[in-house]
Amino acid sequence: MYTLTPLIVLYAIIPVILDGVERKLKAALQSRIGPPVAQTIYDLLKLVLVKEIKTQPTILYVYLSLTSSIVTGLASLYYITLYALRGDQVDMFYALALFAITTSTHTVTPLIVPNPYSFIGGIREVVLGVVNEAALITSISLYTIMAQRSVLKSTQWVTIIAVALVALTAFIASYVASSRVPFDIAEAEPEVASGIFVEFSGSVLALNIYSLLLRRLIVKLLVLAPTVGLLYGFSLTGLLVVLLLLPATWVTYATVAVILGRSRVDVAPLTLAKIYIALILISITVLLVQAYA
Amino acid sequence: MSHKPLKLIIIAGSKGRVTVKYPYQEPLITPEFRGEIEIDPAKCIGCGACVKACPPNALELLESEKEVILRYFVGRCIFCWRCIDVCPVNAIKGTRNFELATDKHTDLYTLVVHTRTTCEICGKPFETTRMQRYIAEKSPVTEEYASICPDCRKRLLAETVSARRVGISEHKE
Amino acid sequence: MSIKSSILKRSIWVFHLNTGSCNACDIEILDALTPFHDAERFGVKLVVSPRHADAMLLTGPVTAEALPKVINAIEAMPRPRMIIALGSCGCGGGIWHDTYSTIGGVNKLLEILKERGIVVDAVYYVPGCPIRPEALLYAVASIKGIVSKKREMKIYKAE
Amino acid sequence: MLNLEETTKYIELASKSGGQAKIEGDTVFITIPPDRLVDVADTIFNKYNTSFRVCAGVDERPLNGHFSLVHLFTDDKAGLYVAVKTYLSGESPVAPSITSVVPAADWCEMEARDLLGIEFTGRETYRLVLPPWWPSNLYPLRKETPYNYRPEPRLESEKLGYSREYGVIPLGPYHPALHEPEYFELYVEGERVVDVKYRGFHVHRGVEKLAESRMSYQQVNFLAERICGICGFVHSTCYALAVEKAAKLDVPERAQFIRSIVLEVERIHSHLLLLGVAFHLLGYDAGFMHIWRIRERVMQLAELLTGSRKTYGINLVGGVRRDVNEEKKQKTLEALRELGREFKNFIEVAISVPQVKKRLTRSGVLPREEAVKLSVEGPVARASGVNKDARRDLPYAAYKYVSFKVPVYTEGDNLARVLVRVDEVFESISIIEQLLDKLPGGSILLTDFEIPEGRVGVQVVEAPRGGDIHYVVTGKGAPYRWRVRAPTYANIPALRVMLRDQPLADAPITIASIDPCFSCTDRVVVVRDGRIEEIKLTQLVK
Repeated sequence: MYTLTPLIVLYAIIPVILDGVERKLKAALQSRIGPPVAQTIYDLLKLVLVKEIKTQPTILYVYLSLTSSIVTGLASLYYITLYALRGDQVDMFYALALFAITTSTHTVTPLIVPNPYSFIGGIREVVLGVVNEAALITSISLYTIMAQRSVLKSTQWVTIIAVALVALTAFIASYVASSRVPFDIAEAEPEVASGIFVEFSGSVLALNIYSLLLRRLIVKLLVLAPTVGLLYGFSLTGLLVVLLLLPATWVTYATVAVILGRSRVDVAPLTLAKIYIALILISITVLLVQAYA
Repeated sequence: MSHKPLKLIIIAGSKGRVTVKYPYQEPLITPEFRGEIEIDPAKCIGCGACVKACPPNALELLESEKEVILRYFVGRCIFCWRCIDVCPVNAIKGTRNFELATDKHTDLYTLVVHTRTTCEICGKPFETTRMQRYIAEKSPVTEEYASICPDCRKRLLAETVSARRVGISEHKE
Repeated sequence: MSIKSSILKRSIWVFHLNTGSCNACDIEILDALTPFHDAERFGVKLVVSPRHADAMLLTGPVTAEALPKVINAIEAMPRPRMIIALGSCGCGGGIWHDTYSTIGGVNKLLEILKERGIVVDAVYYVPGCPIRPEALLYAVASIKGIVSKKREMKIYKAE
Repeated sequence: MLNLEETTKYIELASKSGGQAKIEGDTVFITIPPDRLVDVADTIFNKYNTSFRVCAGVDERPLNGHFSLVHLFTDDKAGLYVAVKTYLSGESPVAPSITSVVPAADWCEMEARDLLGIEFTGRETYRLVLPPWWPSNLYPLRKETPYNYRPEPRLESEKLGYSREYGVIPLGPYHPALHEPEYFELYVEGERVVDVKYRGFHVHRGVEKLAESRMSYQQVNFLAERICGICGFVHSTCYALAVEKAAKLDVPERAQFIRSIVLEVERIHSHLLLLGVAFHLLGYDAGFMHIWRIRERVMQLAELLTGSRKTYGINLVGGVRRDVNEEKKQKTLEALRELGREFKNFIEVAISVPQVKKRLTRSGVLPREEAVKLSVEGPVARASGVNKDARRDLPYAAYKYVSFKVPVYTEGDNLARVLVRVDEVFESISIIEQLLDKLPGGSILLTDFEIPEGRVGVQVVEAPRGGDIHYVVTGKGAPYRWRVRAPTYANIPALRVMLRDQPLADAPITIASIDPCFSCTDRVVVVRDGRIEEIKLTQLVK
């Protein structure tokens, strides 16, 4: 019904620019000037231009997995947009499925590389990912289902609570999935030298960084779309509202990342798991109570 | 989980951006700073006092038949300014210049080329011309010895002594 | 080509390679990143793997013990690679330029690299003991062509 | 200052064990035959509860045809230095090892073995010093070896050893957590460290030999300063004080005050530096940036007082080169006030960050008894409940004129080590204010004095990382022997205890928490398994 190709191109550029904004904000919070907003673009272009060192025999697979991660990412963005426009939850489930592929491909990439640091980083990301992706997908599916029904019309407070809890879970999960401090334990530079990227150079590194940024964009839209849908409704203006809210969300996430320190690899997944299970269980029970009452 | 970490935003806000926009602005540098040294070729007498004092051998005397070269290699200088302390004629003065970055190694050298005098007797290369004049000015007494190299000076002394003893000078002109 | 080089100049990722320096230059490098100097303004980023680096910030006189690791690290850099020799140790071997356990600065290192066929595309010398953070910023600025080179070889004739 | 009954016991000990003792200033020099060394060391270290500092081998063959070995202790309660000297044969020097009674003597004995060729009995000896390819019969510190003789380097770097059952994580030599080339091998089970091997000492620059050969007394000040770029002024002060003690010079009080002031300025900058790095390692980069923003004020202050941001270069034997005038004094006080306020504000915020707090507490614990056994130094010791500080125990420069607290914590974890440093920053600020307040008049530099040959000076200076000790034997125009032992030298062995059974993620912060200063430590190169080759001595003559 709508032609979304220009929008996809926009999606491809947004994360790089917003990352520039994030770095600027970070600098401001550290009371310095910081790089120009376009710095991330320069970095990526530079990485593409330098001669990359093909040390790894597995480099081809790295290319493949990263490319597929990016492609699926863009595809899932397409479906999120459709969802934001039409409110058809099937689109959302497509988006989630595609995003799962994006994450998993991006996550296994470091495991392909025979390097101790990449391996540690990879394993860490898997451990955290298993916990978090589960929570993310469950909570967002629930969230979508609720957003589908116009629950806010109903005056039952239990429903409101349930929605609120699910929304909270979804937001936490999306924050963690954006792999920022305190949950960037995979890239934890001082702990494993330069984290999972250590062996990559040139365009592979560029691809890796880009797919990470793309993931950051997706996880934000994943929670923004249902929220706006819930509060405002699904329409073209709804989509515009989502796109307007996007920078705000990005900045908020960035600020949180600046004022916190890095969590520890063995602590983070456990605490998260506890929180998630609690929240989701509560909300489900609340829903059931409401259903049978 | 306390609210304290959020105070960071207040601190950052109150501080603002402290960055000094060097090179577009003046750098954060005090008048005390010890930077590159400047050798005044008009004053330097090539005595080598600074060379003896220099801890990293950034100052070196290169001697050849005709000339003595005082070489300052800023790439090895540790900016201690000991040379300034010891220079007998205050030919070296300190600056606050630290903008020395270059892509050519040779840019880091400063050479002061001194001509040498030769010993009046044996004709061996000897102290720098400047040095000779400096000594002459400082102690006019040694005028006639100032242009004679140490070994010749020794020989002369020995001969004059023996001449006094024996009565005949073996020193033939 | 000119476009390429201009893009390369816009983002300079540096790897900090301490080859046995006394730490003074090393902490001044970190200092150059901190709020008062903020090298990130020029697109400088301190990376922690030589694979990511465009320039090598080489401090220290290159001790015999560190030499093999130093060579490996430089070999791991993607082309075009640049070495920025920092401080009096990096540029000229410093106060220990002729001791038994150092090789005496970047020039000797470059010879060894040449022997082993490892190409270095550009070398920069930044004197100072230690370098001021501003001296590093000045070097970066002159690499980007913001400021012009001031120091050149001086030969005076004193009669 | 030193009471007689304290010294008498050492004199008796010397005479009991067939040697003699003499007292010069605050130092007791004991000379004993080698065969009595072990039990004398045992009595001094374990019975008199002194702290072992370092041992130094000296090549005295040009003087008396012997090698000599000096073990340095300090009796912190009595404020005494104790130097136990034994003469060894000039041809084939062999000394009994005291590691059985003083474990901390391990490294310095191996250092003497490799740099001077002194063999040790009663312990397992290994090639400790110099790279693997270094010729076995080339001893750099022997007088006949030229300081600038360079054997052709072989380009090989070795692994420490492999482990079947555990994964090996190399940490370094170039690693974001270490800003110096050092190599740790962490043996891990999953994310848990089960063992650590340390392979450091890439920063050996031949400092001691250089001082004995190419340099003159005043030049060595600048060399000493460049042993370490972070605590360099400590080294130059320590060297200058040692020489002055040996030559019995009385340095102007004003100079001593200025030295103390600059030492404290250096301590503040060093502690802030470490705190910043620690926060960075905990992923709290805002902490790093703001701490270093605050630190920048100290750097400018240092430049104002000395003329350089680091490696101040104002120390000379006999005094200092830069004076403090009224204007500088006011600026300093004003800067310190500002600094104290900002630091107080920010450190509260930083410590309150949940992750920072959580990861510092109960990680990298060093129990008190271990700390005593390994005789660790400085904040590491004080965080483990060992109450020692050379500024108070062996007062030097102008510290006897000021009053200050020595913060001691008992937890022995990373948080304790951080907090000790936080407290010391405030103490240093107050010390500087006191010193500036009491600053006496007069000259700042002693001119025209001479330094007699063959005298010995020992001096301890409390560096930001702990006790730094210099041992100087005066010579002709330059030190005959100059031995430096930096605090990190004593602290690194403690890492093994701290890291074991820790999560891998905590390894960097734990390593950083001893504030390692490798360039101080690495005047020598440690090699566990070195392939050793012979060379003809004729090759030396060049």
